[in-house]
Amino acid sequence: MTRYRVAVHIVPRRGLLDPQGKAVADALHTLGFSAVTDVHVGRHIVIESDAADAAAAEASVRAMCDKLLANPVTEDYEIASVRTAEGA
Amino acid sequence: MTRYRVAVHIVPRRGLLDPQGKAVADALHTLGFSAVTDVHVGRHIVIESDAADAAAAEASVRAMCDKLLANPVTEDYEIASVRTAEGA
Amino acid sequence: MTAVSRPGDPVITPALVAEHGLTPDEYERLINMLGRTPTFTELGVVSALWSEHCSYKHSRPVLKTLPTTAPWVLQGPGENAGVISIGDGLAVAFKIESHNHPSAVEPYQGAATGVGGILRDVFTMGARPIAMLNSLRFGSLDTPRVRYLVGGVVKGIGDYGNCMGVPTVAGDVMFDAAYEGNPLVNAMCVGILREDELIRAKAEGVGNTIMAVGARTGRDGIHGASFASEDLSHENDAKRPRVQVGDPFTEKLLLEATLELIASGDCVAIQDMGAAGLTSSSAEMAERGDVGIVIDTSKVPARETGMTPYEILLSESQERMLVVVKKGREQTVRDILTKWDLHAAVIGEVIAEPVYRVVEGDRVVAEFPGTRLVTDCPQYHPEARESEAIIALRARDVHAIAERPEEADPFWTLQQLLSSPTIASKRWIYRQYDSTVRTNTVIGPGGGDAAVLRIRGTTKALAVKTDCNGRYVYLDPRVGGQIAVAEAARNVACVGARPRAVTNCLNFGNPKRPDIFFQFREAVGGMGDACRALDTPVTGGNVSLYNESPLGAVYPTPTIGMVGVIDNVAHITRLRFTEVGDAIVLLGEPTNELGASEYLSWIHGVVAGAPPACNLTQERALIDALLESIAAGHVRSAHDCSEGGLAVALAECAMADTDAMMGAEVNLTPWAALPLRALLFGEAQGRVVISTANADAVIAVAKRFGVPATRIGTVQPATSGLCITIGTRTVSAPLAPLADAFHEAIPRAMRRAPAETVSSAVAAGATN
Amino acid sequence: MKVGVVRFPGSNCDEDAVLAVVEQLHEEAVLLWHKDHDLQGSDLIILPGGFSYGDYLRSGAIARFSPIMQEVVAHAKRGGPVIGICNGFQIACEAGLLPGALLRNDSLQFRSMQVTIRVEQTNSCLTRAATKGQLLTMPIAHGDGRYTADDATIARLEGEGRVVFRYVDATGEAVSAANPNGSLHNIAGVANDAGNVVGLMPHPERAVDALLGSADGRVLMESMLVAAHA
Ligand SMILES: Nc1ncnc2c1ncn2[C@@H]1O[C@H](COP(=O)(O)OP(=O)(O)O)[C@@H](O)[C@H]1O
Ligand SMILES: [Mg+2]
Repeated sequence: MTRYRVAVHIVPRRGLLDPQGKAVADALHTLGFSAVTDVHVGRHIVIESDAADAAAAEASVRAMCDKLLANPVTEDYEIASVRTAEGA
Repeated sequence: MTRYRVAVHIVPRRGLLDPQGKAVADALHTLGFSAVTDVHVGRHIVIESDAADAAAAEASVRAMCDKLLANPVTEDYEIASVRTAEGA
Repeated sequence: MTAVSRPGDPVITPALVAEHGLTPDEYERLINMLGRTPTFTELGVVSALWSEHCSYKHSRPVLKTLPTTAPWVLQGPGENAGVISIGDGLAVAFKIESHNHPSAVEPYQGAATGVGGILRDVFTMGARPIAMLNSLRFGSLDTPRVRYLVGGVVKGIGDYGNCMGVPTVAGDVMFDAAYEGNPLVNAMCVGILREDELIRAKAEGVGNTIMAVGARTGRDGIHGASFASEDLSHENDAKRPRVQVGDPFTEKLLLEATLELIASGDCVAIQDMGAAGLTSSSAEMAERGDVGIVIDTSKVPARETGMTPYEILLSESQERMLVVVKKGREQTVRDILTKWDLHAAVIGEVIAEPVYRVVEGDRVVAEFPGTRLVTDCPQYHPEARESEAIIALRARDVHAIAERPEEADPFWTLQQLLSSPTIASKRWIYRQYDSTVRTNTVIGPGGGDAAVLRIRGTTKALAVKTDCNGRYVYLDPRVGGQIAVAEAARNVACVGARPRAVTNCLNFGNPKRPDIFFQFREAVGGMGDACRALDTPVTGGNVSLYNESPLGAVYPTPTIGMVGVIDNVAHITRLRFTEVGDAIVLLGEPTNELGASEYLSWIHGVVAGAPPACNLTQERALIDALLESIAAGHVRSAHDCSEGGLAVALAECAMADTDAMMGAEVNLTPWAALPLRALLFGEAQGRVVISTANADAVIAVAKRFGVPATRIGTVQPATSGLCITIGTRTVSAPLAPLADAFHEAIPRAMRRAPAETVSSAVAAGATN
Repeated sequence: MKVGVVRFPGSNCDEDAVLAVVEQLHEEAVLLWHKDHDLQGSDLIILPGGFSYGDYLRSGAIARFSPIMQEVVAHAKRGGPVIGICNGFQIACEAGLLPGALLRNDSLQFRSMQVTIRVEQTNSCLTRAATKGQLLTMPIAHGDGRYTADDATIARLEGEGRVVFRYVDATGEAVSAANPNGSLHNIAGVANDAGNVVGLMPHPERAVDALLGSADGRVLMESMLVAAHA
């Protein structure tokens, strides 16, 4: 078993209203970042987990997303990275 | 000018109590994901912005983080990726 | 002019018509109305307007039987909200609405947007929202899915109301397997306004401008209204993208902007774009004003590119309003909206020609003749027949059910009942709701039988509460409908208020089933009986049908939202005992009734028997007597007997407030002849437990009104616990285990649910 | 005295603060618009509760960039009294007027309830009329109230007596059961080094009328008077 660190991005589904993203975009404009055209705010979840190999680690995190971490009605997720945890 | 999509991770500073991470870890254990050893929950912000080149896009998002997106008292940030936005 | 298809519009086929929820007969009717085949856009418009949610096609004739007038009613049913006068030039606007199906699919957003919608209904009347209530029904807390729903719904209600700065002050919650697949989420809003600032949603004045204000229109929730008019079956999984996301921050801005707009005098009418969005708001405003209307969808500010007229008309994007503005005053409106960082766009005009016309630039995409698009919908008079199974359930002799051995100790039963989630303290829920913002909350959740809000600048206060025991309605719809109103009125009277008017949310199953329509007709009949007897007219409400899951229909649940007025804040009365030595007096009398009780359901798993009888004359007398005693200053506390009966009511008076518990010594010997369980846990109606320093005076007042009144005990220090004597038998128990059962039942159940609830807790955005 | 209450988009305790000052202290109060640069001659500024900008990114994060905040910060630098209540406390922290930050409650739930707080010092502009050790009951209503700062900052606050209020139980003990949100050291309110800026999560403006359950907030409101005249 190796310890893996898997990062997941969970983002509001396209087409649904993203009030957070809108508020941040507006604030950035007010602050003078006028080149900003769009902002989306989601969650970045890092899971440390023991698994036989990277593929198994990723598969188990996908299962976690399906079951718990992402709201299937309003959110999409993607696995951002799978790394061995340093010092593990 | 090119349109870039810059992703930022904003994470609670290590050492601070992370009740969200803990709640997610507990929930995953309850669901039977017993191999999970640690969870951290942060924000994943995607900013679409026009810039002369990737370096400029990144620099401007760093400025946004310093000014607004991350709380220097409790959070750290890192630029996760800088890509040209498709279709832009 | 005639409407033409847009390039790319689907061809109208029988399958497409069916997909839009129109029956062949209804489609015929549409063709006759138009004199031609509809365009795709027209089909969309009609499918929304003729959905049950918008058209009341199955319910309207029954609703017409409800009493709706009284000298104090300023606005009855038919507007965004009902309005009553409370004197001093002030009026109260209030309404309740369901968001059951959206909440079943996505509890957090479903409940949140339900709150947002009902808030808009109230502030579009020109009223400042001052209180929110919520009436919730879930399946058993033993199921993970139910715990997930509870967590999400409560958080959704809290986050929206909290952000709006409107206190959530009262509600009611019941748990029963009947709601397993189809929870009920009803939200009520109460607002206050000056009578002369009342504004209605009636498009008037040919040439006036129609503007869309608030948030932009996106593709969310398209066809939500027809969605609300279907059974919740597995197929709904495919309909998930219909969920809408609420933005309470934008709504807060919209609230402030709207009230400023109304004060400016530049707008004629305002309506929320709620169910069926722009379609229903514009059609309803045109109809009320008996005028024509033209709308250009290309001018509606869109959140996404390439939206079709069909999508724009049917989108249920939240936090939007339709405003009719006096011609020439458009800029004032824009200025006010801009001040609040919101959009306002001219999208149409009030016209003389009696027609409902939608254009996209130069092209007419929908055109309906006449101004009665909404009421010219089909009307149905479905068959009504009571189910044989329910007749049999009602007839069952529940007294024959043997006691469980543990019941030899009545405190065992009492403790069990106090830990039934339906009876247990709802603090786990309401401590997530800001109940004190706006600094008017005199009694918040848990402190009294109803919530009480003072009215600044007067000596008055308002009392508000929601109620409905669906199990009663299930077993006897007429009596159940009566009791729902009577209990809400009693609760409001217990805090010292004269019940004044009712809003209602009728949550039923599929009306095309004769047994369901029977429930509907009878329950509404019962409500009407009670509203007449108690002088509390119905000023509005909402019908939510098709509350069914593969497991069957929910209990018929006609939720009542009651509003009462307290003339003097000095009369405000709480439920807990306060002074050692006070007499405990029971108004009303125990009976030998056990049917439909929480006792049978929770202790024996039985839902059967006839619900307790409801004598409306007695209920009226009880309220009158109680209010007179309160006004005379005789009453220190008042609490009605509802689920769990007299024993539960007494226990609640003793330990509902953990910071100030009081003991009680009670003697029920006068009713020693009754079976013990009926005496303690039977749910006989028309009863209130009060504490008083002047029992003789209270009893004298009661006698004058013909209300039975008996001194049944004395308030004791907390250390004495609860002690009940019946004839020669005395049982007693310390308060701590009772309090633990009552206060910890729901937290304990929810603690078993980290997995299911955590994602909503972690996910939600604004939380402050 | 003239009290200025800032109205940010999403503020919702702004009117409550004005009414508390006007009805209970019989002093003048004005709403200050976030887009303005004008404090309208206010002697004391209240940053009220609510959800400024929806609190969508972090509570208080966006509000601190409002034009009016430049003036509020300048007023504070001049020694003028500033009170941040609930969302106002969060804004004051984000704006650097106060140290630390307010994070999600440890329960991950919004908490609306009465709490008891203990007055820890009487040098601040919000506690001059109170007595040290005094117990006050008032409502809280927040989701992000967990006061957090690094160890050095906490040590400095404690050492310099800048912890103004602590959550305590009915007997006055700062036990963890009395802590509604997981704040370090049960901290409910802190002051800046000069004592002219105070932030707290509980709502004194909701506790000025016994009819509503507590008038314990009055002593804090009265302290504001003293401070404004000083
Ligand atoms: N969903 C809710 N939201 C807010 N308050 C609630 C809710 N459910 C119940 N309460 C409050 O809890 C208390 C008890 O409610 P309930 O059991 O319905 O009382 P009763 O049996 O007297 O009608 C009341 O103060 C009520 O307003
Ligand atoms: Mg009651």
